[in-house]
Amino acid sequence: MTTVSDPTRTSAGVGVEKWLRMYRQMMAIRLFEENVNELYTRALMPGLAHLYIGEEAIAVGVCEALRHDDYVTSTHRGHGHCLAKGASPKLMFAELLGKEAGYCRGKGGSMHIADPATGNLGANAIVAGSVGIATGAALSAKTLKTGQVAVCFFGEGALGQGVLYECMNLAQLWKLPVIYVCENNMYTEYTHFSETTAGDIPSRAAAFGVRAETVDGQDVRAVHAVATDIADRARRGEGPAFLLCNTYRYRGHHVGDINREYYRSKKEEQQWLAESDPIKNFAEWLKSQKHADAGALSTIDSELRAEMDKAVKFAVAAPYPGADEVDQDVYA
Amino acid sequence: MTTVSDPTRTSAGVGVEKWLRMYRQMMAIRLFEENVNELYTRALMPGLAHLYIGEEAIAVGVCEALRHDDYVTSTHRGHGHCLAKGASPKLMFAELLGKEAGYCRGKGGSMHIADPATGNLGANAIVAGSVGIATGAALSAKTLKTGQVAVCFFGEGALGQGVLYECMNLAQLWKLPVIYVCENNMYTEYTHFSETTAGDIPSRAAAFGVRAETVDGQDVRAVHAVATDIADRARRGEGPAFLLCNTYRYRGHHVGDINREYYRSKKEEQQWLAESDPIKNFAEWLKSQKHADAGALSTIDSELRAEMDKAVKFAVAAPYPGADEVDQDVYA
Amino acid sequence: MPETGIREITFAEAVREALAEEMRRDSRVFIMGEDVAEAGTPFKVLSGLVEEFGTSRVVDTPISEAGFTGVGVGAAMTGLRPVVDIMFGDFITLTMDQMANQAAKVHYMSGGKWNVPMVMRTTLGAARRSAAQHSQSLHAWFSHIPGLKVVLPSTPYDAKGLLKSAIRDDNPVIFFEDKMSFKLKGPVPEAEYTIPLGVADVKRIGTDITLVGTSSMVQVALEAAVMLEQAGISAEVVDPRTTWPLDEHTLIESVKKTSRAIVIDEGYGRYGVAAEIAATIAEGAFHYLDGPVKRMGAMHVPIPFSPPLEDLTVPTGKTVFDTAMTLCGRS
Amino acid sequence: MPETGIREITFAEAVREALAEEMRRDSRVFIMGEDVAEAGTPFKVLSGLVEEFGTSRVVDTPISEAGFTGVGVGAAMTGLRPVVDIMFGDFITLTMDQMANQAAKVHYMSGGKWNVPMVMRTTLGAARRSAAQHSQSLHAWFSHIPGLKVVLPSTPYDAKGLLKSAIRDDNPVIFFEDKMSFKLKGPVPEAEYTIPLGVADVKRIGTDITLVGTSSMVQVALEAAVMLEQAGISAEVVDPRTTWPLDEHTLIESVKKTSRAIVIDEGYGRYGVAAEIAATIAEGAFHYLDGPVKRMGAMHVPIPFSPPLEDLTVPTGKTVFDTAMTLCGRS
Ligand SMILES: Cc1ncc(C[n+]2csc(CCOP(=O)(O)OP(=O)(O)O)c2C)c(N)n1
Ligand SMILES: Cc1ncc(C[n+]2csc(CCOP(=O)(O)OP(=O)(O)O)c2C)c(N)n1
Ligand SMILES: [Mg+2]
Ligand SMILES: [Mg+2]
Repeated sequence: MTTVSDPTRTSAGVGVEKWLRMYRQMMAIRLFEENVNELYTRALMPGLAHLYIGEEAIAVGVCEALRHDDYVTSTHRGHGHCLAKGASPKLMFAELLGKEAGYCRGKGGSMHIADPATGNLGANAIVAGSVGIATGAALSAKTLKTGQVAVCFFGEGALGQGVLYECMNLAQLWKLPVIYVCENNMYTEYTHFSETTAGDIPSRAAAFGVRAETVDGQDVRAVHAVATDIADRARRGEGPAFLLCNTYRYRGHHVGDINREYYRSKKEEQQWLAESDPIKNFAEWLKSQKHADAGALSTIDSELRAEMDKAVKFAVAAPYPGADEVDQDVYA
Repeated sequence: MTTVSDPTRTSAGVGVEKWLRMYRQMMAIRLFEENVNELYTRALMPGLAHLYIGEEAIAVGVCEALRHDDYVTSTHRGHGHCLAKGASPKLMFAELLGKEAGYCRGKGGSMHIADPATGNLGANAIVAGSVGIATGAALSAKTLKTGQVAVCFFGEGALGQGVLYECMNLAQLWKLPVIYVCENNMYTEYTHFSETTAGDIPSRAAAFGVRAETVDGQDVRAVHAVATDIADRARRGEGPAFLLCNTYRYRGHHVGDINREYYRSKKEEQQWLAESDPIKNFAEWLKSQKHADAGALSTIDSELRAEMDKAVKFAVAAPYPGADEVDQDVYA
Repeated sequence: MPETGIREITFAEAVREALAEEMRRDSRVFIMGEDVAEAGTPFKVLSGLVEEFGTSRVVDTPISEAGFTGVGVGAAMTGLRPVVDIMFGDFITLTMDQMANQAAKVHYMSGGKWNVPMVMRTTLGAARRSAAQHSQSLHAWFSHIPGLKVVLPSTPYDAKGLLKSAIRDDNPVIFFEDKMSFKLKGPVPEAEYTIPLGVADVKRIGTDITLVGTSSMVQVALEAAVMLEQAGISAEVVDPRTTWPLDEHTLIESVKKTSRAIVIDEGYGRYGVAAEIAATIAEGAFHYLDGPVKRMGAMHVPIPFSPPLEDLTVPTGKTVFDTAMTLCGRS
Repeated sequence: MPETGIREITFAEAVREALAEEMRRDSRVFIMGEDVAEAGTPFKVLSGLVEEFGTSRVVDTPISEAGFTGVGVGAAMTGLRPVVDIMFGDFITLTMDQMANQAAKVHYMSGGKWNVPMVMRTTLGAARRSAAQHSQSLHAWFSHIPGLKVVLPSTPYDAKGLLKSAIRDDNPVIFFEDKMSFKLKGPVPEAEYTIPLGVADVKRIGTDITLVGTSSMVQVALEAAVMLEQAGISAEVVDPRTTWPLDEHTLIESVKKTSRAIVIDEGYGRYGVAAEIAATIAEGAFHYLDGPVKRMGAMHVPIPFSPPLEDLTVPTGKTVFDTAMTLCGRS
């Protein structure tokens, strides 16, 4: 029941246009996050932010396998999922700065971006906090026969939370169209996952009868291929799936986590950066396949840079919500 | 990692005396429970009681593999576990009737019998509520190097609770001497377990690296053999185990659950009674092996009947706790 | 309050009728919980619903309170209207993250974009010899959390009208049913009606003292009122019906009239619902009070199994009567 | 209260010192939680402990709050004295069954036979721009449950002395640390001392009004007291230090003297800790009160992320001052 995805099926049926959109999306996330880091460093951003840099292939590979109206739930490390599902950087930056123009009128912040228009049920600051929500959305999709799928993104830290197993059991019993995407970036805050995770990860899902797959999370083509398979399968009513994506966060747990040597070596970091950068490797592949030349890619990069600049400026200039907002929207 | 126990190893190293003690213990549980039913029917027992009749081989097979100072935790269906671990019927009946002489001064009742003298950490009325407690007791045993093992008994309904998976993960990471005994009597209250349990039960433990075994829960010899193995293994520091015991409760979910046909057939019940009674089958085996003749067994039965009668009389006559007890022992 | 002379049904029947009517009216409404379908719950409150609505709308779950409550939250956000059944109120302990961190906050955190129109039905109340883990009244926890609404019906009439409103409400609403009230009979009209959340009900008019009772304690307050009447004291009994929203106005006005108040709630007495209501009254009717607002609740002990002990832990007509007599300077 | 002129350390250092001393004194004491070892928690409160005591006594856990809290309960029953670390107070939602149904009840349900000598350390407090799921002060929930004790230290001195008592206590004790107080400095003697649970501390003596502050709100009350002094009003600041056991006597005596009281607590204002304390004072000092007991707490909203909004949700020196002025008839 638990399988490692077959790398040969990664390219079937995907055209150049889609490959380039994936490249653009991954680069958008990268640049968005670099701007977040910059905003934080310039003390313009309140609170914390958890950067997704290094993990872009997962959000993009999965979300490009989804319909616009499919649901996603996300985590404290959520910017990548939001963007990959179609969120606007402008409204995201505004939210990160606590501005009224933000997705949540500034009330949610980095860890709670939500957007019905892109099927985003919300990022969640409770580890595994959105597992129930995603599973419930899948129940709605099945009951209302909408053909939607719900994707629940989470870090491997969520494997520690019992509610994940409760929900996988329910999802498999009821054959719900939900996909649990586990982003194993090897650390839960400052602790290596091997210290907190016994046994075999995909077997934990397979034991519930949930289809379990493992994929190289740095390879957007591989992620996309398996995500497409399991999303289609879920849509056909064949039940939930669990997708383990092996990855690495290039930066600290949050923007302020600078001295990391007590929990992971510089050498380890550098090796991932050098060998497994999902964007660099994908760009190489695009070029090797003549899908794009260096110039075309750098045009995309420049366009994105300009877009991010504009978006940051918009957010910085935007006003805070008025004081009377504070007790609005407590109840519907 | 998940194995079905080998029936040939069931008799190794167990002498006649121990076989007869097991018989006595199983019969004691059976007779205790019949008295509970009687007390309930005569409206002498407050609240509810959940009878263990039909499942005696599990408690006895497991507890006879334990040291006197090993820990157990139990459930709402807990009388069998308490007795098998050495509790006195007298003090148990007194507890069931809410009397001061009871194990918990009448404050706990049927679902909360606890007894440090027999290593009984307490029955628990929250499904899976004692999983953490048993695992914690194993942590103490390991830390304090006492050589003790902790056994956590629960019904298959507890497989729905996430805390079980959280604790199995911890136990395996820390190689704790804890044994999770799942008594699959096929029903959680009024629902067949197949409606609530996806996938494969022992695989759920094995996925965490926990040693998983499956055994015929109606065969006290088989239960005892595998329990001995995994208890010894745990004591040696080789880690936790999960033991799936397939069994059947002969009576209702609780004493008042009389009309059961809407959730299980009379035929099913009769088949289990006829073919798989753990006491009857064990008695046959004892006789076939010439470990005991019918007379010897019926002497045991009569002794137990007399003991239960006395115990019931003691409990019925015992006084209730005084009113000033009500707010004592809230804090230590 | 219902007119008299109409059909009488039990509290359990009123709950069932509310559910059935709302499920007929709105195909998005469904029930989910342990043993809710063929068994109709251990209390048999839901008997018959699965026969009418089928197992896709009356859904048995595994014993996974956190998991299926979370599923309820997600389903509510995406077009369904779940009624999540938590068999005993003691088991809400397992759902607190889903309720307090998720359900309660989704609307606000999303800037008003997502709603969670879900109901959690559960129980409260001791006195069934069920011991400490099956006897609690934990509604204070939910009442404390902004974003949640909490309903405590005390009569069949209120149960039906409030449950229908709860199901139609676009917020997470927790509906606590007193286990001992399931067999209580009372008038319930056949015609459709709803009762708005946040409106207290004066269950008995009086002039000398206000007895504020919630849920199970409304009947206790009414019993005490009868005893007080015989002693020449006229007690008003006010039932807030919902702890949030809380109808402060009705409570305060009653006490302004009577000058004396006792708040009676079956939750643990310390840091419970009665404290908030008492503090609200003490503040709002300060200049009218002839004596301190008294609070009565469950003793600050885990509920004991032993019948004579359990019976000491919960306020009774007699203990309320005694407290009222003292407060009125009559003993 | 400590003498002045002694060494000053931070609140975080005081907590760490208490733990280190108790771990040296008693080999059964150990710490368990997420990122407690090498990381010393995200707040760095435990930095250095793993170096002294090793990873078998400062134990990193998976993200399994319910599971490892339960393990703590079992370990406490069987000879160890766990200190369970829950990183943010918002995550106690996941432990409520272990705490309220297990830890709190084991002693009573077993007729006094088993004890649960365990401490849960966690945080409270907003104002860190951490949004709704990382800013709550949920101590009211635990305060409501018989069998638990709840400690709310407000100064380095109290933190150290109370934590040592909590660890030596044979009951489950929850110890809430205000995240914003970790850097607060104050005098802490080098010599060993403990502070008993259940004894309030008068943080400032006054005659005109009593400000009861808990945890983070003690400093706020002290700020308000300074402002009030300038307006000619002498405020007494009383810190209960533990919500259970609650030192009713000290609270009531203070208000009998001052005739006015405001209770300030950072939990949600509705059905919170302030309600119990206010109701207790309103009852105990009824005949001495010149005006209603006022309550101030977090607004009844999920804590918003946006800084200008978040700042509105928590009482400040200024808002307490304003409330006090009104209560004293000065505005
Ligand atoms: C229930 C809960 N416990 C603890 C935390 C604190 N916390 C925030 S992120 C984090 C680590 C999460 O690790 P992982 O799930 O692997 O995600 P990653 O940060 O690696 O993307 C922890 C422990 C939390 N937010 N929620
Ligand atoms: C957390 C929790 N949820 C629900 C219940 C109500 N309940 C009591 S026993 C039971 C069924 C348990 O089934 P199982 O674990 O298989 O044990 P069995 O009764 O079959 O021995 C349920 C749902 C409970 N006690 N605790
Ligand atoms: Mg991670
Ligand atoms: Mg069962």
